[in-house]
Amino acid sequence: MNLPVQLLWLIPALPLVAAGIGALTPRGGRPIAAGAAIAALIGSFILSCLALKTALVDPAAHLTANFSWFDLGTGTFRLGWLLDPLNAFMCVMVTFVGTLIFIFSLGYMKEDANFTRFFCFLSLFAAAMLGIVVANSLLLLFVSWELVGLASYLLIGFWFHKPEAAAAAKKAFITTRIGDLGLLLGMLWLYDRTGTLLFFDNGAGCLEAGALAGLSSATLCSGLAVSTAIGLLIFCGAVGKSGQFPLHVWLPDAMEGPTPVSALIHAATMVAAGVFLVARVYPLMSADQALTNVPLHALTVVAAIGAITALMGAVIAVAQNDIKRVLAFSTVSQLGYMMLALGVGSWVAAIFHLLTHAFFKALLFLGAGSVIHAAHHEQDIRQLGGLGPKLKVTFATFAVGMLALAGFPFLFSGFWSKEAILHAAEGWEVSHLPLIAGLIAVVLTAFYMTRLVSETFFGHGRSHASEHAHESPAVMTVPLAILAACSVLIGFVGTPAWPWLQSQLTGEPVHPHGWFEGAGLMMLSILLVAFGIGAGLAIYARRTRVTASQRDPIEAKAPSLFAFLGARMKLDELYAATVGKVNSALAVVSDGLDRYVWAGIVNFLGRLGEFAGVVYREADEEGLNGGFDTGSETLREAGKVYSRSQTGDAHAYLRALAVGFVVLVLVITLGGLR
Amino acid sequence: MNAFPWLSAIVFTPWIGALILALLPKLSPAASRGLALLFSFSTLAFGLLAASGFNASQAGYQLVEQHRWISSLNVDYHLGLDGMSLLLVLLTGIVSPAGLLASWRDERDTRLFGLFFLLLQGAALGVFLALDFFPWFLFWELSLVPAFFLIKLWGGPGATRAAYQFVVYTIGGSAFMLMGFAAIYAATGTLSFVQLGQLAAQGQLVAKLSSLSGFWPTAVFLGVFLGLAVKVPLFPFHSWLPPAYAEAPTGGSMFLTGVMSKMGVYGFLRILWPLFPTQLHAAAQPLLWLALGGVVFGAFAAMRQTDLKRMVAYSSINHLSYCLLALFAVAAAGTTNTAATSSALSGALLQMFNHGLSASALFFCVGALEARSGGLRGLNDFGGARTAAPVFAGLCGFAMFSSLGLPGLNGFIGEFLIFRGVWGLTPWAAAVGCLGLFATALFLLTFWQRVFHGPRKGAVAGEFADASKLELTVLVPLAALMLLFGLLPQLLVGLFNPLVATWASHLLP
Amino acid sequence: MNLILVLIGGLMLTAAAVAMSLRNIIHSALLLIGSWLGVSFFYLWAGAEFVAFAQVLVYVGAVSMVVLFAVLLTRRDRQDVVVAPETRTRAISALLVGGSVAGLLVSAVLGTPLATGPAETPTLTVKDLGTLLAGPQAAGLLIAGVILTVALLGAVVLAATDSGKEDAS
Amino acid sequence: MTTLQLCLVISSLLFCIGLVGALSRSHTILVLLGIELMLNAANMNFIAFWRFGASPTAATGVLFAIFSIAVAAAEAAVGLALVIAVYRHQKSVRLEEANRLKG
Repeated sequence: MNLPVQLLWLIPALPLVAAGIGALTPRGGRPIAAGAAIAALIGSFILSCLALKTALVDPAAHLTANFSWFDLGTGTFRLGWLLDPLNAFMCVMVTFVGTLIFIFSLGYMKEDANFTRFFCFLSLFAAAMLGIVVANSLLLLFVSWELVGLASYLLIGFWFHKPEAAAAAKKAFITTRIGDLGLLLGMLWLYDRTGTLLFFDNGAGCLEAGALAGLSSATLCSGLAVSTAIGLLIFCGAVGKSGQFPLHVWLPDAMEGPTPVSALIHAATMVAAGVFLVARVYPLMSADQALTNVPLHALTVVAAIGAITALMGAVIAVAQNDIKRVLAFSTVSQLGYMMLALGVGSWVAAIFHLLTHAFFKALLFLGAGSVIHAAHHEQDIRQLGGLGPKLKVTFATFAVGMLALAGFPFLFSGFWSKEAILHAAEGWEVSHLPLIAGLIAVVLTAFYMTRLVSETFFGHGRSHASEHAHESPAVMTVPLAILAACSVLIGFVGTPAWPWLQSQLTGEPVHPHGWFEGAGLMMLSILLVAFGIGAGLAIYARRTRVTASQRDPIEAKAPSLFAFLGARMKLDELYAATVGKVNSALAVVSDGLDRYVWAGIVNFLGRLGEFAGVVYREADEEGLNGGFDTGSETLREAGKVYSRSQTGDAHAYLRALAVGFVVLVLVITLGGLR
Repeated sequence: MNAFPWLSAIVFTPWIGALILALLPKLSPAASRGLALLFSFSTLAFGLLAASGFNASQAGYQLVEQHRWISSLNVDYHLGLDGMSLLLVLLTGIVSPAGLLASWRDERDTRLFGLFFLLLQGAALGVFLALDFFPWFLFWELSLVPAFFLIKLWGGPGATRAAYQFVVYTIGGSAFMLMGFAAIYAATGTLSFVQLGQLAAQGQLVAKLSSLSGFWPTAVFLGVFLGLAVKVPLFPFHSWLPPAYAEAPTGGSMFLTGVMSKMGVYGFLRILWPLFPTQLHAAAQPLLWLALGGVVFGAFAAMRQTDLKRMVAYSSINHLSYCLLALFAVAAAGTTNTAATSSALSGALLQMFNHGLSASALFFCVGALEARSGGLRGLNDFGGARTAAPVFAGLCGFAMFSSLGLPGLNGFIGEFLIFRGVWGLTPWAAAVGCLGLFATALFLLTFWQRVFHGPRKGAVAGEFADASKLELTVLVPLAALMLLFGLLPQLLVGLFNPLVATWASHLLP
Repeated sequence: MNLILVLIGGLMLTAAAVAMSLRNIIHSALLLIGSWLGVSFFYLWAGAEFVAFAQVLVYVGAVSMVVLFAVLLTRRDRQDVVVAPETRTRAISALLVGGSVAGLLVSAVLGTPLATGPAETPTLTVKDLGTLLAGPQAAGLLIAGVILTVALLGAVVLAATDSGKEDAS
Repeated sequence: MTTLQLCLVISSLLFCIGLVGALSRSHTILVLLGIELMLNAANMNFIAFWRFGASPTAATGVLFAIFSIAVAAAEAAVGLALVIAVYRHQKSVRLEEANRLKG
């Protein structure tokens, strides 16, 4: 059974309906809201599988269903759905991981008063995310993109009564919106140049050869190809959403949301949307590759940003003490990997890593959620410890996730996808710096994950919470087990020996290369992983922490560096001191201009009018604050002099009238004025 | 042509209501409220009837009523409906009853309030439908009187000053406009927008004005421009707006922002642009800067406000400046890019409608907060209101996100089309304008965070009721409309698209 | 012919001048009635009978009565109708101003060559006037009617004693 | 001196008597009466011009005089009502004391 592309909209529509149901369900209707959400997502999952089947019939084809949204002048504005292997895989991943996280949330959020609202928001998020995936129009993608931002805002701020959560939600929305403005501008430019925002439209779409040729042949005054500029603007959106340097600051704060949210949004799916976006518009991003006379290729920037992010995230993660923040920075780092892969030209590797990462990072976050749930909402790893024996299932699955993330060789999915990226980076002709950054990040990743696991699960409980921890219920552990299994298995669809995923994504057969091609790099990275894990075990597992207040071994060696990393390289402070200041300065200036200058000018003009006799007193009073005190005083004095002649004596008026008449007549007759 | 004078019915039914209220001085408050609401609803009913009889594929005026009025002055009573008018009539029909409902609980002289409100509504409708300057200007000026009294008598502590400021500025502006039209009449002998438009299209209007004296075309253009710019308001002629909006009663603020501010934009599109295309083209570059100033300064100034009503007022300046940005970009560029032009104009029209919905909903929400806190509406007087009133918070969120331009709600598509058009015509203006989008998000989210999130404090600490039935009656339909027009903009675009297409194709180079 | 005019004029002017200089208002008012009668004689002499009757009715009949009522209503005791003598400066300045205006007007009248029409008295019957007022001048008539009505109402409103205030004072 | 000029001189003198009265007297009623005299003088001019003017058939002067008398009546009524109102308020009929409109 296949899913025709015309019915593709059902995939996002089902969760959307569930969100509507959730919104209208009163607080008591927990089973209705949760049931609707989970059932809808399972339905979407089934449809996604059918869609994948449809897409794989001819992997090279882009199936589209376009429709008119509204009339625009003489034409119409069109939107559409798209089905190709890229988004079919994404759909399956999002719905599958999403379903498991929804189920996990049943247990995790059991006690929350706003349970129904939570599922409403989760469904809204899923709908928007699926909307991004199936859109065949950059505008539709942007719409869903912003709705994802909204859902993320609502979910991060789910415990909005906590000021930190409310602030984090706002920060996430604003930071991503900065990137989105770039995306918006890129979209406007693209639309203006190509006259369409449909990706594929039987040869007329903006990602098809005709449009791209026009875009890459035109250049700006700086010598940049137009396609490069548009690509970079669109990439801004991805930078914001995917937590890339320098807009990554919102992602760690987003951990204020409930843990399933962190798992779903800030690990598995939403942050991957940026990577998906770049992969989706990859023809546009790479349109300038053939040009040799341009100063900059769009993908070079992508690779650079990706490499910086991968390294930075890994470095900062080493010095974090909050279990979720470690994972958050590891997410930043892994997303950097994906961007790196896109930048060096292998979007397939990026998508492969995106898929595997979604599984094991969701696993890790849910595992962390299980730990937090068990330890009565204690998130500081210094306060935890010794949880291994108490939370057997959680520990086992968390370990699987950790090994996958660290890239433990052969068995785990993370290894294969990371190898694919490093392999692609090695093959990049422009520079080997991304490869070096990636390799350093490999060591660090292995190291900080080992540190995390050692601190959390080994040794002795260091607080009341960790000593009295108990295993989570089955509704939470079963999803963990499923995700763990997937984290292992999913890697095998894209090994160098059997690159099925790669060939399906590109739509052309990829020849498996032999074991020894690239084996040197593989050996190197295996060694690095081993070194990282070994170092982590040596430092943290051999002598486990005894008390919560004990200093971290690295902190003891290099306190200022550790503090600097712990404060996330002070980037937030930097932004507060620059962007924040500029913003508030602009606001002060605008307000001041408004209060004093504009009002002053208009009041001044108003006062000129008054002098001619228009509503004297009212406007005079209001002018006093205008900074034109002197002017108004003068005018007021003039008015007083004038008003002195208004004696109120009727005789005087009459006399003045008569004298005036005589004088006038005399002037006219004697003066000869006729 | 339909024999029944639909348009006169639209304009004068509210006035009949006002007359009835005036003639029944002994009417109880409840009855006068009900009566006012009934007559206020007539606009929506007649508007929908007119829309059902409206041939949307046609660009010209429909349901035209033309009668000789003052033959010695060559003045006609001339009403006509095109897509733009219909859009604004429907907007008036939606916002006015909502505005009346917003002041439903105000016990101060209910009968008089309804009376003034209906007068104001009828005058605004007259402005949107009149096709001859004489009746148009009458309606235009008549709208000031009830607005003045609504602000002065039912407003806050600073209302008297705000009301005088409002009236003095607007009358000051329209005096110049009247002067301009006097000159036009002296030169051409007609005041009909249609005939003047034809003259202008043939280039004869300017020629005739020049025959009076060389400086008249520019002087008249500036006069008319000033009258309209004060009304919109265009930065920097806006300084009357924040106090007026802030001091007016909630219903008055809703009407002022939802409908009256549209009168200015409507004037720009209906009068200034068709009559003075060359002058507007020549002046468009500096005007673009002014519109951008409104976009950016409005948003940033809103960020600094601690009074919620003032904040929404500044955001109105920001949103209306987008409309003018689109128009000025079109005027600056001429016909170079038809697709961008029609996009910008469609966007401006949509933005007018959408801003009317979302800004009046925001004012309603602020008014509801004010009612709960006993008159407080400072940014820092609240906290954690979402805990206390989740439904109310959700509906406010609708209004806020719509105003912020969230895709999927109505605000987005207008702004997108404006930016798309402006980008195609003058890219730098679109790039600068993005700053305004960013700042809007920033201050609206700050508002939301301070008032609704965090622990309960300030006015929310005590008893704080969730949305009442009355509030639901207003907010739920508004929210539903926001969602509807966000998802199906064709419902609105279909009304005016032929008009936009004609505009775009008939532009002077 | 001109002799009659001079007589009428002399009578009228004298009455007016004396009326304006008397200290007793009642006497002034009575003398003014004489002056107004003189004006109506002038109208009769000029052949405008209808205007003359109107002048008698309105001024001699109505306005003088109103004046007397006003005088009686605004005095506190019997002596109050005799007003205090005016200050010298005011009288002198009034005479100066009035005299200069008079000089100006008279010299202007005498110095201007005025076109004159036929010498015979034009015939204008009341019927002619009625036709004119009901026909071409109907608007004027209506407006005058409205003004009179409004003035009547206004006068009543102004002069009506507010019972509450009356008690207070 | 033609008859017309004589009429005009008489009316001018009447006007000036009224003016002097209005200017010199402080009793409000007398001021009003002075003004009435001035109005009468104007009416005399209308009639004089009608009678001796270029086109007596037009009857404009007569009509004007009639309207003027009507308006004068209205003026007298309102003026005297004002005098009474002011008197009630201030207990005085002296014009100098009714100067509340002083700026």
